[in-house]
Amino acid sequence: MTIVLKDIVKAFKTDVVLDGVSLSVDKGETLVLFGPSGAGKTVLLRLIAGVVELDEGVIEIDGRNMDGVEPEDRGIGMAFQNFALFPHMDATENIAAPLTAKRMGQQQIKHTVEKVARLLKIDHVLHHKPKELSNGQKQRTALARALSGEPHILLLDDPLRNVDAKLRFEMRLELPRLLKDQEATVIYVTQDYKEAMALGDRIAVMNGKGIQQIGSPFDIYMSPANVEIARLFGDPVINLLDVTPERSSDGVQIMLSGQSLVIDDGYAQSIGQSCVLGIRPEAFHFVEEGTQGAIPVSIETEAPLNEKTVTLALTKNKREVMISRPAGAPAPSSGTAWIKVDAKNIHLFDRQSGLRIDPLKTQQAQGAA
Amino acid sequence: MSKKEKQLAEAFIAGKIGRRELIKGMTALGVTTATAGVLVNAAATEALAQNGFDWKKHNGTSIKLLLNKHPYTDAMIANLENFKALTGMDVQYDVFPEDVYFDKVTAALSSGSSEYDAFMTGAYMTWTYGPAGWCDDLNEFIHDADKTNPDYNWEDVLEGVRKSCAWNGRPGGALGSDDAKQWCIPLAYEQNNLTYNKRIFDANGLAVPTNIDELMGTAAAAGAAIDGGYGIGVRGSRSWATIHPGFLSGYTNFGQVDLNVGADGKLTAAMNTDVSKDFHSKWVKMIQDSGAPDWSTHTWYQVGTDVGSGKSAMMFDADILGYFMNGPGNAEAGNLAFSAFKANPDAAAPTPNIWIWSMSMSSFSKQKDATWYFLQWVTGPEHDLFGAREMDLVNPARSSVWADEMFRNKLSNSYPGYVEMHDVSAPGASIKFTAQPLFFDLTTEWAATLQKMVANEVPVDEGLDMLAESVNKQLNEAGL
Amino acid sequence: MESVNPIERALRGIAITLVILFFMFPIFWIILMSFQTNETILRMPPSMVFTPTLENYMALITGKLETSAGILEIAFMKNLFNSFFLSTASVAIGLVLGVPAAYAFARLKFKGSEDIAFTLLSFRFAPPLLVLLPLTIYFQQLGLANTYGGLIWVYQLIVLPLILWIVRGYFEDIPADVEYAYRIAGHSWGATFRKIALPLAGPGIAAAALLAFIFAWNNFVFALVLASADKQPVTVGALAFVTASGIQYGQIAAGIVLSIAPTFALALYAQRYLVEGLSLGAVKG
Amino acid sequence: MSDATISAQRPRRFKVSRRMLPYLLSLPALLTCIGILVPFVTAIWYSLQRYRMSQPWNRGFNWGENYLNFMTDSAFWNTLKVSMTYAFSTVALELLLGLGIALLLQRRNRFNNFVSIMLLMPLMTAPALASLMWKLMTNPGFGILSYYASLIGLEDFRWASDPKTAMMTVVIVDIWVYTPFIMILLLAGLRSLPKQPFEAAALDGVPRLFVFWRITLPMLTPFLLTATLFRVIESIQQFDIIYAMTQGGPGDKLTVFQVEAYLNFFQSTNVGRSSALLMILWAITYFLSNIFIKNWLRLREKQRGDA
Repeated sequence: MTIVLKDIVKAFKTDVVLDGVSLSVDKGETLVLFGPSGAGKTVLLRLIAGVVELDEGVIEIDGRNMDGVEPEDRGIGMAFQNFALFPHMDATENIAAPLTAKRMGQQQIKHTVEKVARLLKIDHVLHHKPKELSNGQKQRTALARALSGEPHILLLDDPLRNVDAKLRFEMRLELPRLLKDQEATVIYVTQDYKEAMALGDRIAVMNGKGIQQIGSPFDIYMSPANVEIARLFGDPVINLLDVTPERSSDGVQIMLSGQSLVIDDGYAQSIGQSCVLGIRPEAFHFVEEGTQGAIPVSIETEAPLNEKTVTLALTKNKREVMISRPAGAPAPSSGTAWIKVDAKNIHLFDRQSGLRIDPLKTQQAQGAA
Repeated sequence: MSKKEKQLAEAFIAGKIGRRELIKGMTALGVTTATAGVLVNAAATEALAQNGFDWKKHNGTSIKLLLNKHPYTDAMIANLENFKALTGMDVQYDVFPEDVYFDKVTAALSSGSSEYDAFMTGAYMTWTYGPAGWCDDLNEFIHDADKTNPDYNWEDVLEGVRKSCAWNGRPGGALGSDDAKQWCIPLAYEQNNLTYNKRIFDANGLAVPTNIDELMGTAAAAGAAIDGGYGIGVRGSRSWATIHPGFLSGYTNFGQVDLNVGADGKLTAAMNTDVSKDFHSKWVKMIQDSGAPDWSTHTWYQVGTDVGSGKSAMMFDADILGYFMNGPGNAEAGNLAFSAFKANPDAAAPTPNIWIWSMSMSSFSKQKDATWYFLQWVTGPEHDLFGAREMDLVNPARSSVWADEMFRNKLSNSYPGYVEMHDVSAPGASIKFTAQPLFFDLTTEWAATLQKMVANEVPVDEGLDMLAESVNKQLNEAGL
Repeated sequence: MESVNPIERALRGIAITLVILFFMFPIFWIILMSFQTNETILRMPPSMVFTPTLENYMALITGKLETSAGILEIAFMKNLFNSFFLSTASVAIGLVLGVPAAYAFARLKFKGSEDIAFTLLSFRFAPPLLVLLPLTIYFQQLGLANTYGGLIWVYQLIVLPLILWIVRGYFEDIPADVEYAYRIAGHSWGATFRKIALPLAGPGIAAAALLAFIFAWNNFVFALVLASADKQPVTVGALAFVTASGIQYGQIAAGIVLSIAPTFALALYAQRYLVEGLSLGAVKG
Repeated sequence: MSDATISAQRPRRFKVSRRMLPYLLSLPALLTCIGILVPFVTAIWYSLQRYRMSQPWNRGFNWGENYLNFMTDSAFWNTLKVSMTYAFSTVALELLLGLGIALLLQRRNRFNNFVSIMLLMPLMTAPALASLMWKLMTNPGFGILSYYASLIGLEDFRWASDPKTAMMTVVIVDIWVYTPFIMILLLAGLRSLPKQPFEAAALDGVPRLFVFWRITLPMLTPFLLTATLFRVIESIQQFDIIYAMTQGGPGDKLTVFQVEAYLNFFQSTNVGRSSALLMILWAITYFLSNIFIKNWLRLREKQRGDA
């Protein structure tokens, strides 16, 4: 089942939430809608589900215009962020809802429910009402309900948002396999970039009424379309420093704490302009004092974060930078240290517009301006 | 009825046996007194059936009545089987409590409902119903020999009562004038006189008052004598009903009227004369000194209940209320006595204003001829006599019934002085109001003014001047 | 809210006693009165000591009222039946009409929905007499005068806005997602309404129905103006004890007791809906 | 959405039903009420006429004259004053009392639940019958309240019969009948409030009076508004209690709108004045209810927004 959205516009009263959103999802693909809250992800999902009406635009599922097609006729399974379990039905009845709609026989319903419940490890609480379920169990019940009807399209609205960290971690591992097994086209909404990276075949980043970037997790991480996206992906957050590229004898350079960092010639377009330099914490690495181009920083504090360790340090100009390294890698833990960055691993953004400056697309960008 | 019962009843009608024998005989047959009365009347009805009138003309027709909950209604219902037997007609009825009865009548008639063919009413109400086109002039029936049975004897109905039910529809037009329309026919009527508690009077050496000043004095003395009670009961609720009984009877006795009718037919208020002010002052003072503490909510039934339970020493209200309160079930049963009353020491005779429960025919009835059969029967001499003798149809509206010895004896035995009181005041008894369409507005306002006077919210003279001014304004606005 | 302070406890106790006294005493007194004859009722000073009699209730139930003037027929039981029938039927129809409409206003925001909802509610604000008086004429013309059907229709004036207003609040409090979830699972709008919205708003509907029943039962003026004697409810019927031969205080009291009893029994039976059910957020948990 | 996209695809049926559904659902209720609206229009028409049923020959349009007459009609101003006094004193007292009782019974326990149900009894008593009860109790002859009043030295306390105490008496009856209504609404409201703010306040040792004013009361506002709305409207249209107690007397002390209009219609058969009075009453209630409902809806939206 493919899903195609064309020029979707949706406003609530005067508040425009989606303004000209277009998107297509291929059969069997998992597309993650990623973005901060209020970006319209949930609304978009509901438009596809048919429970909210479009103002303008077209939604097609498998080439069929969904205009006027009721939610129950769209062949969709959906899991809600707040679970939206039926409070007066027990878990079995909740999970069976898509099956009763298909007028399946009692035996078959029972069988299917149990199968899905086992898969999601909730077969021991099937007779509990939602009130009696833990958050994790509720989440799994909601997921089971979305899956039980074996829909061709699965809409998952941040299903892990309201569960604790441990469970979220587990589910992040489990879900991709589960979704693959379903062979369904999946749209998955999340605010968690790791979830997005882990689950998405592609990620659509939504922010401010529309989609800002669509691409594979790798693309998004490596070439964020703007400062915002760069900030949203990555933990710890990308280091952002105000810079103005200048011409140097070797081409284009940026001055960092008095040290010159020579960058790609493609950035020549930005010489003299106010830019934001983005350096991911892992792009920094500690070097010996006196290394060519090394920047002195004073180390403030250090925090181990599972598989990596993050150091917070201050530059000469009292700007904070974060440096991350694989856990266990040796590094100075106090005093002054020296760090260096590989010029290939930097991102440069226009300070005014926040847009990424792509060294490979110089001509086009200039042409557009 | 069994053959034996029938024979007894027929013998009684024919005058072969007396009432005592009849009741003895009936009791021997296991029949109660009230039932005996119905049986007797069945015999009387049979006599009626043979007077040559085509009683069966409307055989099979069904009519429906709207009735007020009242002993008169009970009498009517008790005798209904005889009417059905006589005519072969069926009679349905709705009975409503008096608190809401007239509102119900207004609701039914103003909507043009043909549900009810005839209804009970007072004469005052027909001043609205007649001009509004809700009830018919019954003269057309009364004087049509084809429609009315020969024994009906219209002239037998007491003249004052009969004429009080007839009005030509002109505001201020005299009741019972030659061009008057008979909007309703009396069932029975009430005169307003004194009912007093003889036990209390005797115990305290009180004499029966004979004028308004004595009334005030006696009421005060009696009030002081009764522990937790009061001297005199009169009505006081914010309603026309407060004006029409004792109050208006006394007021009229001083030669006062409610409205003046000018030569041009224009009506003007007449209640702010000096004589009226004097009477009002006395009346108000009497209530303040010795009336019921909650006088301003008193309608007839509080007035009656209180005298019946010994809470008050007397009342100046409907005589039949005294009659009922003297009956069994009341604490003071048998202790009440009756006296005609003239408020004005200089007046020749009492001038009781009267209330007349009567029957009207709905203009919306679809079977007026059949309805008239019922009306002439229920207001006819036989039913009147039955009601008077056997039920509580006091005071009957027919002179022939008042002449009936059995009725007079029944009254005199149980209610000494009642017949005498009636005979004294009956000649002066009639409706004392000026017939006009604003009757209820003006009397309600009058009652409200009395309430204010009693509560000392306004002095009597000032109150009456204001009332007169307001009445004139309303009359003027209504084009009267 | 934990009050340990003994003075406060005492004050609360006194307050609650006073409240109970004020609200319960009249009922208590009227019940006592219903077991007395006129004679003992009219005693002064009033006394609580008397020989109870069932006379008043017997008279009401058998419909035979013994007075000095003989036996009077009273139709109290018929009145009671009328009250019961009119209230029940009105509420039933009110629910059938009102609940779907309440759902539409709550869930399916549509053009003019607020205006229509307000209009419906504003019927509750029309003075009853304003509508009632002209209505007598129309009922006459339509042949609805003095029919149960006509009365039940007019009773909607009391019942419908109340149901709409309360039930609407309940529907609004059901998370929309719960209903969406059911629809997406493949169920039609109708099934969702039946299987999700109705059960979840159940307590609210019960509370609204109960309140509507009470208001219908307590109505006085509609039937008074529009119906003939055989359709009158107890509120009008109780006035019938005032007769020319005296007020039957004991019977009035018994009549009042009998007329409160059914609504009260209903309230007792459905109490959890009344107290818990009226809380507008009950379904959120 | 453009027409082209609709007609290009299959299910037009759904489109129609989805748009029509809410109308279809609310239509029966609306029609039922509109049927009752017809007489309302008739009443407007009547109110513009000189129309007294006992003088059919005088009937005719006088347009606004019935209304204009009110300007100089002291009886009308009295009616307005009495109605307002009655409405505001009953609602204010009932709110205070109802809130007080609800707070007393707030905790869920067997005793409180029992008491709250028992307190509903007056609400189950038809106002017309309740008035009858109170009339019996305040009867100066054998009424228990009159007796108690005399015991505390009020020998001659006349309750509804005395112009000075008539208003107080009917207000007491109204309070007796309707306070339970407010109590039950507020009790339901109190018990449905979220517990966290209160627990937090208790932990922080916030004074209880402060908690009441700053947390309880604001959160209870929607319930207070609903209760007030229904009560204000009913109380300004009071009929049953006053009519049964005093028929508007003593004097004109209690001639509230509906009583005055009722008497105008049924006793004076003055349909024109009666209708005009009721129209004014309707305008007042419409105005008041508008204020309440607008506020209520706004509050509701706000709370929803917060949630």
